[in-house]
Order: sequence, then structure tokens, then C-alpha cells
Amino acid sequence: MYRKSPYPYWFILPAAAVFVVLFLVPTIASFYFSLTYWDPFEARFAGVDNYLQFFSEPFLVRGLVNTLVFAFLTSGLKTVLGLLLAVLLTSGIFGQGLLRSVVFFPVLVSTIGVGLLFQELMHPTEGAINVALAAIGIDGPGWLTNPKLALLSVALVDVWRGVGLATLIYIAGLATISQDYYEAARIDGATRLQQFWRVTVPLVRPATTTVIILSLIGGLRLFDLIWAMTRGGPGFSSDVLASVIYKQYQAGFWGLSTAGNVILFLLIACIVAPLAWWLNRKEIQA
Amino acid sequence: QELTFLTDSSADSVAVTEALTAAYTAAHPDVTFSIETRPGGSEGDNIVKTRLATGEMSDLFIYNSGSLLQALRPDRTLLAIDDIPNFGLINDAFISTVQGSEGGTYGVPYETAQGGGIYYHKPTYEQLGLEIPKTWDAFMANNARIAEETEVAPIAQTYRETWTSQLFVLADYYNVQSEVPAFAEQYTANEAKYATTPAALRGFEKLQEAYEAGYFNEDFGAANYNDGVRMVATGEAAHYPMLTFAVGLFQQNHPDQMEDVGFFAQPGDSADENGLTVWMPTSLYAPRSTEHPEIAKDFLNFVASPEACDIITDTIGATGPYLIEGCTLPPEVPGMVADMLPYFEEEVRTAPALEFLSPVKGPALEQLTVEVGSGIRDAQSAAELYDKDVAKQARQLGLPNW
Amino acid sequence: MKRRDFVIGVISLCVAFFVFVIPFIFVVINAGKSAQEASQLDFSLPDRWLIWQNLIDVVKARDYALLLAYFNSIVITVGAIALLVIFGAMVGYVVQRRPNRATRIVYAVALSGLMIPPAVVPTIWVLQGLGLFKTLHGMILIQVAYGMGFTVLLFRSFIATIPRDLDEAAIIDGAKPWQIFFRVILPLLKPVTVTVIVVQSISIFNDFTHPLYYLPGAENITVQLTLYNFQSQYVSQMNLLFMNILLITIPPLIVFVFFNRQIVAGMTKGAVKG
Amino acid sequence: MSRVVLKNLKKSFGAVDVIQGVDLEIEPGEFCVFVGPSGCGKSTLLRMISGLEEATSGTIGIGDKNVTHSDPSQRGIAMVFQSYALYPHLTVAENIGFGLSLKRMPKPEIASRVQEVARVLQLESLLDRRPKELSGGQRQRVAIGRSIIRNPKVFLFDEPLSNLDAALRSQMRIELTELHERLGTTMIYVTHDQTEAMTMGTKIVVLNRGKIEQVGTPMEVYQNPVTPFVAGFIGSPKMNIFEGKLAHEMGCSTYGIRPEHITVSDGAGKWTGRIRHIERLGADTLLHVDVQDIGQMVARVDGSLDFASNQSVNLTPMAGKEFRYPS
Amino acid sequence: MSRVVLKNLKKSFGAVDVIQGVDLEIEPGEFCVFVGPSGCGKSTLLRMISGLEEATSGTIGIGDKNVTHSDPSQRGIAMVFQSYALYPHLTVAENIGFGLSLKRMPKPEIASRVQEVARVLQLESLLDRRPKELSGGQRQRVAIGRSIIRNPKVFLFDEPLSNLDAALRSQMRIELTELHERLGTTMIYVTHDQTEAMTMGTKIVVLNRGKIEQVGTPMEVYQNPVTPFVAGFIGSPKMNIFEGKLAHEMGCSTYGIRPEHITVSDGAGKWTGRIRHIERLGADTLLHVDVQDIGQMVARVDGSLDFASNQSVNLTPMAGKEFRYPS
Ligand SMILES: Nc1ncnc2c1ncn2[C@@H]1O[C@H](COP(=O)(O)OP(=O)(O)OP(=O)(O)O)[C@@H](O)[C@H]1O
Ligand SMILES: Nc1ncnc2c1ncn2[C@@H]1O[C@H](COP(=O)(O)OP(=O)(O)OP(=O)(O)O)[C@@H](O)[C@H]1O
Ligand SMILES: [Mg+2]
Ligand SMILES: [Mg+2]
Repeated sequence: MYRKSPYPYWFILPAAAVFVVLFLVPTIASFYFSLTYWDPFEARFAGVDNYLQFFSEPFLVRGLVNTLVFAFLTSGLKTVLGLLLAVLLTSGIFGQGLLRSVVFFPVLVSTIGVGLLFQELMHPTEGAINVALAAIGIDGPGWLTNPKLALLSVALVDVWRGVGLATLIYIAGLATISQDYYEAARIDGATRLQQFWRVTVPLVRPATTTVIILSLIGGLRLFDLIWAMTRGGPGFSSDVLASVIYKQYQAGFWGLSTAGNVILFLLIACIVAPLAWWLNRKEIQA
Repeated sequence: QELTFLTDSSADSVAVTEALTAAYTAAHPDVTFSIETRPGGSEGDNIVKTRLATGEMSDLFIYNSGSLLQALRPDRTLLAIDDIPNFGLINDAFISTVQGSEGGTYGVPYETAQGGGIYYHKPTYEQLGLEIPKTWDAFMANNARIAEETEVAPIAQTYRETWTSQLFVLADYYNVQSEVPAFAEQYTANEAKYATTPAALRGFEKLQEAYEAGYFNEDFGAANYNDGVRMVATGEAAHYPMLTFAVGLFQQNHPDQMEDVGFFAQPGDSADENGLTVWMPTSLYAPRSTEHPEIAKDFLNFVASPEACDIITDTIGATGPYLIEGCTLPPEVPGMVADMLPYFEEEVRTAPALEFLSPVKGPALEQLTVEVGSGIRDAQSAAELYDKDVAKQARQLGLPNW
Repeated sequence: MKRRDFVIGVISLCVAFFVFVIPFIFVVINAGKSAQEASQLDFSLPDRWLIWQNLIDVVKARDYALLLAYFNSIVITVGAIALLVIFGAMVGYVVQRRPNRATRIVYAVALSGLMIPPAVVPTIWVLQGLGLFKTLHGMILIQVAYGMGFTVLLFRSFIATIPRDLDEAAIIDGAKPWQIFFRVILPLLKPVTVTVIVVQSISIFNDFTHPLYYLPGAENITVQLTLYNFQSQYVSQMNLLFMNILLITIPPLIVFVFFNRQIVAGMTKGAVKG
Repeated sequence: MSRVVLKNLKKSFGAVDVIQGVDLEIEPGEFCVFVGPSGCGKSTLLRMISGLEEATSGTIGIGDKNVTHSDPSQRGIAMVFQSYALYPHLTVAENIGFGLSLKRMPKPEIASRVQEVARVLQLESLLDRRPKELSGGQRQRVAIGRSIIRNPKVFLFDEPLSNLDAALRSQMRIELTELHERLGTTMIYVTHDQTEAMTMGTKIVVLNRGKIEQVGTPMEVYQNPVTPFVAGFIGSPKMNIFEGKLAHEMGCSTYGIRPEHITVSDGAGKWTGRIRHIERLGADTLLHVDVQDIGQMVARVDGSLDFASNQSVNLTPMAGKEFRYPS
Repeated sequence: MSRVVLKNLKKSFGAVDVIQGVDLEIEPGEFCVFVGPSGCGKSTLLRMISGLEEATSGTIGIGDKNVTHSDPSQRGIAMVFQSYALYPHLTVAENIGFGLSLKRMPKPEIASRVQEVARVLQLESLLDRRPKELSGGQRQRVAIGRSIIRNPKVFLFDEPLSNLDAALRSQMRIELTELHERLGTTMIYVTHDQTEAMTMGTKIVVLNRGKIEQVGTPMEVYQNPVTPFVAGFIGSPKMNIFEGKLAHEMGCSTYGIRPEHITVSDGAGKWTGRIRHIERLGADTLLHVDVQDIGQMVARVDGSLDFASNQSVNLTPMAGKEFRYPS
């Protein structure tokens, strides 16, 4: 006797069918395979050996630290730079439209392209960056070859590539802040800096949450750019979890690699879920 | 019929594949080929494995022989070719590297055999009056003089492509074997280790010594294989440890400097035991899943013929000895190839690389050698880590005693 | 415009020029060089501009593989985007309009797609079982599955800004559920749809890992894989490589230029919950 | 033009009983106004009649049919929302014809019916605009047009004027009443504005906390509010209502007197107080007077009279206009 | 408590002259209301006084200072926005203390001043809440609190009540007037609601299209509107205004008579018409009468009188209450 809802569940079906069949089923299957010695041709049950092995990987700790450093560094920089750029690009300066496009442009280029490009630009002796630095008398470092710098360099390139999207989200966020707040602050005598810290930053918070969460997930999962630029090298110095996992996969240790995937997922979930919860809670309070 | 053919994307492989298939089509007009390329390196390995495992392999594909082949489970996935007419022409040593554990043979050599050793810049040697070194110490002494008396980098290293960093270790295997002849067996059985076998450890140590002496080119971290070849061809560097398939690249990029470059085996600690570590050629295989097994085999048979060798020579030039009986090299080969041939003339002066003797090979070797070569890690600890790395592979393969 | 805004604008343009534009100039310059010159990889202008020559070489390489790749990539991108938009909007709609335990779970599962790295080999098995392996439609569906999380996220928060009154007015007008959705809601999603189109089409078009696995075969080549035509372990033709990068950046650029002005509007309500 | 009958209608959201048993008959052709404070359940009741909200128990009859469980579109009702809920992506003509186009009526026929409705509502020149390009009053008329075209038996309005400014609101009040006179359809109109309730309805239903307090014509409700709640709610300015001491003196538990029913004089009076605040409205003036021991009392006097703040005045209730409620 | 003096103030946005030369003196302690139809430039004028908008020409003086080019924060003004512009992420206390904390005043001092303001505005119990958790009236008071704490010489209000519902609006009207009495500060108040203008201001400035139409006390403006615009704008219900034939007969080009100044009788009268529509407001009733040859006229009669639609009535203007404007 109950009438049908105007929002029927079958609307979910088409998407769910694709998602479940092509994503969920394989993912769940892979949880099983993470418990096996698995290669293209067979899967022998291994219990938790893969997990033990993964944790005893000599470079895992390094990879883990790198992953966290990379994710927090890039997401932090994207957040800060994105906000600053967005504020700049909504302040009515000359060439604003052009600047917005220019900042977003790197988002359009494929990772491989970006990787190749920066491998060349960051070449220690012939790369444009160091040539330019040399011109002003600075002896540029080996951006990608110095083990202390490699991860940092990739992170910078990732920021370069991704800051456009963050800026865009922030521009959208700033557009939702009523001018009244700024006028009220001006009447209260707030300087530009105070307006930024005390009005813009708190009120643009929903955008901040989006940027942080998206870029953090992206950073924790990031693989393609690292692979295109350093393949985790030199040595293992810029290895992150995703590249460690991929290397196991490449080497044919599929079970091990899948175990790594599960671990990576748990890591992401453990970092992102509480963070998202915390950020959203603060937002609701606000 | 159209057969699909998966080759790696290097210009040489593609050129050879195009030439061979064209020749075959000329003889059998009803058979055509669709050539598909894949990336090289372990990325390519993976694609091959995945496609084999999922039954989606092309009708013909080229792939390594030796330990990497074992990971393909050849007995289950590949077409045995013991019955092709030209089987008898194939070199025995090669056959042992393309056999499965159940004795079937699956591949035919697609190129020439390779030596792993050191290219050197002849004009620099002449200018300083240096001799071809027969021992590691002599090699280092040469380097010392080069470093002192010229602007030239004594040794070119190219870690942008990490696989090039392994040469000092891998090409040292002749020396390992001559000191510990049973190393491969013991190694497979988990009885010998790199870290605990001084002879094996030497490879890592040599790399470390070279780094510590500061003999590498300045941009070794960012230079790539192309750069390495260029450096030794143009005299920017005096030495470049590499496999002999580099000949093709010398020919393409530096045809005018061909005769400026020579080649010698990586020297050991004793002048008496001087020989070359040999890499078996890449091979051509057909998967079991092919719908055209007869044509595929016939094509394999064709590739295992002297006629095919000539086509290869015509296409990319001579880069080393062929492993098919009856194949000959043209009378005029580049000097660096000529430098390699004497080693093959005496049985005792060559030894296959370890990967052709043991299925155990760790995936992290190239990163470890990059670390040693960049001074991030010392030889001992790299060897220890490599031993651990290798264990994964052994366990994955289910080898006994691991 | 105040003078200060002008000065800041000019300074910013200069900085942006160095940070964001110079790298592309580098690409363009090298795309116009000969192979020899390009292997030097510097900023010097080419002796002779070979843009046209290189362009022809790139297009012709491997039997016009690039054109085929364009075709494939565009089919995949357009197909996947169409499905993503419709399916994603439908999910976002029901999840937002009918908040209960079931839809919350649906939403959480969709979001998990953002976090869990895909499992390649089982996916291939599934695709094979469905006869979708090595097919463009299979690839389209894969991209749909992988892009669903972000799409649902955006749509859901945007739909929250559309008053329910509209649905109810349509109900009273006698609209069936699918009529409400397709005739009332979907047209109103335009701003966020633009955002989804731009963000997802760029990521799908630029994707190279997944086609590598799920779409093998020379006839299935996609644009990102054409980069392998000019970059191999052994020989690199940097000039052609950069020309290729240039060429495959054009479609995303067109999408961006086309939608540039509208992207922010969708973000405003979609990603930021305005 | 149909009768609407609600029998013991109840609605709960979870544990909250929002409508607690409503019985009501609305005669055909009546203009019935639901009025009450915010949150009292007016919208909920209206939405139950429209079918957008399912009744928890009780029945709803429209015309001769029991529609308690019918689909909204089957009930013969039309609804105008507070937000108007115009489809922003459609033109005025498409908005009005939307319901018909859902039924796959041929385009020319839709067009002619839209044209007719537009004529009635004087929207002809606006048919190609989009809602964004309309003023508030025009939007309102489009929303009504969308309803009229369905030829509904009952019109439902949920605070249709609350988004308009004062001037437009009073104009639209008249337009709506005239529309009702012209169409003669039963109308149910929700508002919390008591001016609207008084001026528009032929019947007022005063709701409070999910229950009906009083049903009657506007004048009945104004003149004879049956409960203190109604007394306080209907009438502007608000009736002065007192409990406690004053009520006690008056022999009841709640005593009420409207500001317009208090005479103010310098001379003798029932209560004496000081003017605390004066609101001059032009024609009238409201005096807020602090009366000792009783509290604040508002009296309405003619705008031409002169009073000053803090002035002491005497107040007297008009006889027969007082309200006394027992507890 | 300061004088505000505007001299020949002009403002253009691009080619549009929004304020076209305003001269105005506001005495210390006055409650000055800017009123006018939407878009007439009230907000712009207020924002020019606040310094949020730069004057195109002319001067602004506050107290003894010429502040035409001063920063908003230097002018000694405080402003309450229509949206209140409360910071959603700050508590009530933090909102009120925001301006002080910008000046790096020590926390205890801020707290004590906030406490004091909160006491004045009865916000003490709400200090820890966030704006979301407040009702409309409470938010309004917080917005005022944020202004008061600055000890401004002049308060500026831009339609502070327009987001509130009717009941709250009338309550807040009184609160604001009382606040003005208590503080005695000069206040400038923008509204388009003429009830607010009438009841709150000590001085009304009627604006139209960027120009001042009339300045005066509410009663002056109500009783002696100097232009037809003011006549039509001030007063509720609106004055009946006629041009053309009737005006001509009356010897002027515009003739006006307020609804409350028309006597309605069955007997003889100046004009005869039919009642087209009746609005019963309770105490009063508005009759919309169609008068032949003249048009519609609204008359206000006592609520207790009985009229019926279509009834024929005679209307007579009260002597001395008519307005005649030459062209
Ligand atoms: N979907 C719902 N779920 C839970 N409670 C609801 C829901 N809809 C309404 N309510 C509650 O029911 C009560 C009546 O709501 P309703 O919207 O009918 O009030 P109203 O009289 O229309 O008020 P207003 O004048 O503010 O529109 C309110 O207390 C409200 O909080
Ligand atoms: N920044 C601006 N740029 C251009 N025109 C503007 C700007 N601000 C206001 N105007 C124009 O100036 C005129 C006066 O605007 P203002 O906001 O002062 O009106 P208002 O009297 O406050 O109206 P309301 O009662 O609707 O608030 C309007 O026609 C408006 O369109
Ligand atoms: Mg309601
Ligand atoms: Mg305004």
C-alpha cells in the first residue's frame, strides 16, 4: 500500500553494476589473493606471509616515511599555494583571466609528459633550471639525482602540476564568501592581512577541507609521477608505498603486491577518514 | 591469416621484427603480421606475464631467456618447438636457457649473443699509451691516469636508466665462476650468498671502489643510456660498462666514431683468468593459446635459419655471434664486435651470466647498484640486501630449501 | 582598475610566465628541432624550425598510429564521460534525496573507490569473463568504475543545493521518477556537469596505466601510449617525443578553453558545498 | 470545485507527532486559510492533502474520492510553493506546459492551452522568458499558471507571498482573491501572516501545535476568538493579553483587550499608566503604556492626536469588546 | 554623538549617476531614516558615509572632521548589515569582540567590554553560541553588539530588519528605538519599509532616484508631503493619487487623498462608486471602490461597519486633508 518513492533505488543500479563488477569484485578477490603466493600462473596459499614479508621489506619503512612526507608536503603546499593564488586571482588584478588559465594549464598535460619534461629541466648539468641558476651564480643541485632531494623535487613538480586544481577549488570557495564579511571587517579596521587570516581563512574552510582531503588521498596514492620521474630512485630514496607495491607487482610478486595494496588502503583510510571526520566536524561547528 | 606479434619498442627490435616478418610474408603471401609494441624493462615483463596468464598473448612474442623465462611457466604457457626442422641448428648452451623444468624447449634466438664488459675510447687509450687491462687493478690504474692527465671522465655511468647500473656486478660473473665454479648451483639451493662469498661480493665492491675514486661522469645520476654511449664514442668518457647490444646504438647515433670505441671483458683479480660474461639473446616464443600454432612454429623455424641471421645483419648490422649453426658474420664487423669475438673462440673464456644458470634473480638489484654507485650504500650491505631480495623470488617460485 | 592591481597583475604574469609557461616553451622549442639538436635538450632555438616536418613524422609514425590513438582515446573519453555523468548524477541524486542507511552505505562504498587502488589482474579476469577485455567498451566501463567516486561526490553535494520543491512540483505535475530526473534535475546540473567533464575527461584522456593493462593490442593504442613510439630504452627521438606531447595535449586544452568560464560555478556548489 | 474532507488525520515524523488528529471539512469553492505560528504543522497538513507527505493515519477525501493513498498527480490538486519552484531551465511557456508535456499531449494543443492561461494571468508578453528574468510577482503568476492549466479541483498554496516585498504583497493579495472569485475553485492557503488570513479567506483554520484551535470566517475569528491562543494570534496589532492579577480581578484566568478597543484619555479611566513608547503610523498611533502592577498595554489612537513619551494617561476598555477565558 | 554633514555628494558607477548631489545635515543624536524605493541609492549613500564606497565628488563630515577620504575604521562609525555579516566560525563573544581583538587589545579587557555590551543587549546567556544557533532577533542584537563595542559616534544600519518575520520585526523596531534613546548616539537607518521609517525616525529623508525628495520629521512628511512621490510613498495604506481629469477638476495636476481621510456613506457624497473588493483587517476595513471616470479609490473604514462587495457607496474627502500638486 505504500506508494513508491520518487527517488527509486534502481537509479543506483547502472552505476552500481559497473562499479561492483569492475571494481568491487576484483578488489575483494584481491584481498584473498593477498594471502597467496600469486603470480600470473598460479596462487599458492601463503597465509599472512605476504604481510610479514611486506613489513620486513628493508625499504618499506623508507617508503612509508616517504609516502607520508610526500603526501603531507604536497597537500600542504597545494593548500597554502592554492589559497594564496586563489586570493590573488580573485582580487581583480590585471590579467586575472589569463593567469587563471595559465595556472590551470599544467593540469591538462599528461603525467608522462610532465615527467619527461621535468627530467630534462632538472638535469643536474644541462637542465634549464640549473643553467638558469648558474647564470646567477648558484650551483644548482642534482634535483633528481641527489638522494636527499629527489623526493622533494618530485613533490615540487607534483605541486606545480596540481596547484591549478586546488586554486580552482579555492576560487570557487572564495566566491561563496559574502562581501559583507570583508566590509564589516574593514569597518572594524582590519588590515588586508587581518582580513586574510581572520575572515578569508576561516570562511573558506569547506574548500580547504576539499583540497586537503583530495590532495592527501592523491598524494598517498601517487604513483605515476614518481614513476615517470625517478622510478623511486636514486636507489630507493624516492620510493613511496605505491611504487614499492608496483615494483613487487612488476617483479611478479603479485600476492605480495596485493598485500601492499591492502596495507596502502588501510593507511589511507586510517589517515583520511579521521581527518575528514575532524575537518567536517569543525566545519559543522563553524 | 594474420598473426599478431608483440615486440618491445626499441628501434632495433622493431626493425628486426619488421624485416623478418616482411621476409616471411614474401615467402608465404597468405600470412601477414600485425606488430604491436610494448615498453621494455620490467614494465614490459609484466605485460607479457599478464597477457600470457590471461590467455591474451599475441601469436608471437619476444622475451628474455634465462631466469626471467622461468617466471612465465613455459611448460604450461608456451608452445614447445623441439620438433621444428631447424632445431638442431640451435646452440646447445642457448637451448638450456629456454627450456622449462620439464625439458621442453620453447624459444629460438632472436638476435646475437651478447657480452657484458667495458667499452673504452681508443683515442684516449692511445693518447695516454694505456694497455687493455687484464686485472681490476690495472683497470683502476688506467682510470687513475685518465683522471689525472685528462679532462675525460674515466667511467661513464648512466643511472637515469637504472638497469645500466648493474653491469659491474652482472658482468663480473665470469670472475665469480672461475673462483667458485659451483656458485650458481649453491646459490639456487640457498647455500651460497652474495654477501658471504667474497668472489661474488667483488662485483659490488668494484662498483663501490669506482665511485669512491670519483671516476664517474659528473651527471651520472641523470645521464641515460644514450648519453653513456655518446660519452664513450666521443671521448667524454673513457669507459662505459655495457652489454654488446649497444653496438646498434653506436651505429645509429655515432656512425663516424665506430672505430674509436673498443671493448674488453670486465677484468677479474687475476690476469690469468680473463674472460667474458655472456648474455644469451632475447628469444622468440609462441604461446600455447595461439590459434595458428603451425604457422607460428614455421615462423620460429624460419627465424632459426641462417637466412634469418642474414636478414638481421642486413637490418641492424652485426652485434655479436649468432647462436644458430651456419650463421656467419660479415667479414667486416665493427671493431668493438671484433674485440668480443676472440672470447667466444675459446670455451673457457666465456661464462653465461648468472641469470642463465639460476632462476633466482632479485628485482631490486638495479636500485641497489644505483645506491652503491651513488655512494648511498656500501657494497657489503647492498649484497646483504640483495640476498634478502632474492629470497622473495625463490619463495615465489616455490624453490626447495628457501 | 587601480594602479596597484595593475602592478601586481604584471608581476604575477611575469612570475607565472617563468613558472608555468617557460616549461611549455621548452617543449615547443624542442618539438621544432631536429633529432640531433633535440638530444641536447636546451633552450637554444633550433637552427631550422622543423615543426611541420616533425608533426608529419609523428602523425605518420607506425602507420598513423597517432590518428588511431586519437580516435580510440576520444571514443573512450567521450563514452566514459557520458556514462559517468548520467550514472553518477543518478547515484548522487538518490543518495542525496533519500538519506538513509542504505544510501549512506552506497555513498561510502563509492567514496572507497577514491581510496582503494584497483586490482589489475582480477579485473582482467572479470573483463575476459564478460568478453570485454581488449575492447573499447570494456575500457569505457573501467574508466566509469574508476571515476565514479569523485563524480558521485561532486554531484551529491551539488544536488543538495537544488531545492526539493522542484521535485515536488514535478511530482504534482505527474512526472514519473525518471521524468523528474531527466527533465528537471539533470538539466539543472549543468555547472557541476561541466566540472565533472573537465576534470574527468582530462584524467581519462591522460590515463596511461589502465589502457596499458586493459586495452592491449596495436589497434587499441591510446594517445598516452603513443609516447612509447618515441621513447624506448635504447633510442630516443626527443624532438618527436616533445611534438607528440604537444599534440596529445591539444584535446584537453580544447576542453579546457571551451569550458573554462563555467568550471568554477560547478565547483562552487559541488566541491565546496557553497 | 470540490469538497475536501479530512478525518482524524495524523502525522508523525519518527517519535514526533506533528499533526495530532485533524478533522476538517472544506466546502466546494471555499477559500480556506490555514494560519498559525511557525512550526505548527501548516505545511505538513497541506502536503498531506497534496499527497507529498503520506498520512500516518486518518483519511483524506477530495470530491467524492478517498485519496488518502493516491499519487499526488491523481488527486486533482495543484500546488503553488513558497519558492514557486519554477523550473529554472524552462521558459515561462514551458514551465506552464510542463505537466501537459509529461502526458505527451501534442505540442500545438499544449501551446494553445498555455496561451489561454497566459491570457488569464496577463503573462502573454513573458512567455519566452526564463524565471530568472521575472520579477517576484510575475514569478508568482507563472506558478499559478502552472497550477491553473491542470484544471485542478483544489488549489493548494504554501505561503506564496512570503518572498515578496510589502507593496507587492498587498497587491498580490488582491489579485489572488480576485482569481478565486473568477475561478470559483476550492483553495487552501497556508500563511503565518494574519493580515493575509484575515483579508483573503472565506474560512480561517487556526492551527497550533498540530491541532486545530478554531475554524470560522475571518470576522468570527476576530470577533470571537474561542481560545486565548487565537485571541493573541489573530489581529494586528496584537491583542493585550493578561493572566495573573488583572485576569483574576476580571474573574477569569486570561483577560484580553485589543489595542483598538481601548480608549485613551487624560481624564478618568480604568487604568493609569505612563507612555513608554509611541509608534506613529500616520493615520493611527500606537501607544505603549506601562500600567502599574499590570504590565505593558498597547492602545491604538487616532494619528492626529498628540501624545508625548512619559506622559501619564488613563486607559479604559470598551464595553463588550473584552475577552475573558476561564482556565 | 556627532553631527553628520553631507555636501553636494555625488556617486557614479561608470556612466550611471547613482547619487546625484545630496546635501544633508544630521544633528547629533538624531535617528535619521533614509527611505525610498528599491534601487534609489539608499545603500549607496549609507556606504559612502561609512567609507566602504568612495565619493565621486562632494564632502562628508562627521563630527568636526572632514572624513571624505578617511578609512572606514577611522570615521568613528559602526555599521549593521542587512545580512548581519556575523562570522559563522566565531562565537557570539568573539563576534562582538572581533574589532577589539584586531587592535590587539588584551584578552581580559576585551572580555570585560564584551560582557558589558552583552549585558546591555541581554545577550549574556548566548555568549558561547555560534550565529547558526541564534534566532533572527538574537543575531540582530549580536550585530548591534558588535557595533556598540566600538563606541561609535554614528551608527549606520542597512535594512537591519528585512530578514525578520513580521512579529519579530515589530518587536525589534521598538528595541532599536529604545536603544537609540538609551545611547543617544546619532543613527542613520536605511529602509524601504515606510512603517519603519514612520515609527523609528526622528528625521526622515525620502530618496528617489539618487536625489532627496524631502527631509522632515515623520509627521511632517506624513502630513505635508511636498511632492507627489513622497505623498504616494509615505503612508499605509497608500494615498489615492490621481492625475488627469479629477486633478484637473481640482485645479491641479496631481491630486491626492489618503484612504483614512475619505468618509464613506450610503447617503450623499462627492464621488459615487461600487465596492469592488473588501479587505477586512479586523479593526479596520479597506474598501476598494471603483469610481466612475476616475478609477479605483481605497477608503479605510472602521472594522465594525458592514459593507458588501458590489455595493454602491458614496465617498467624500475630508476637508483640509487633500493634497494638490501643481505640475
Ligand atoms: N521531514 C520532517 N522530518 C521531521 N520533522 C519534520 C519534517 N517536516 C516537518 N517537521 C517538523 O514538523 C513540524 C511542523 O512543520 P511544518 O513545516 O508543517 O510547519 P509550518 O507550520 O509550515 O511552519 P512554517 O510557518 O515555519 O512553514 C515542525 O516542528 C518541523 O520541525
Ligand atoms: N557596484 C555597483 N556598480 C554599479 N551599479 C551599482 C553598484 N551598486 C549599486 N548600483 C546601482 O546603484 C543604484 C542604487 O543602488 P542601492 O543599492 O544604493 O539601492 P538601494 O536604495 O539600497 O536599493 P534596495 O532597497 O534594493 O537595497 C541601483 O540602481 C544599483 O543597480
Ligand atoms: Mg511551512
Ligand atoms: Mg540597499
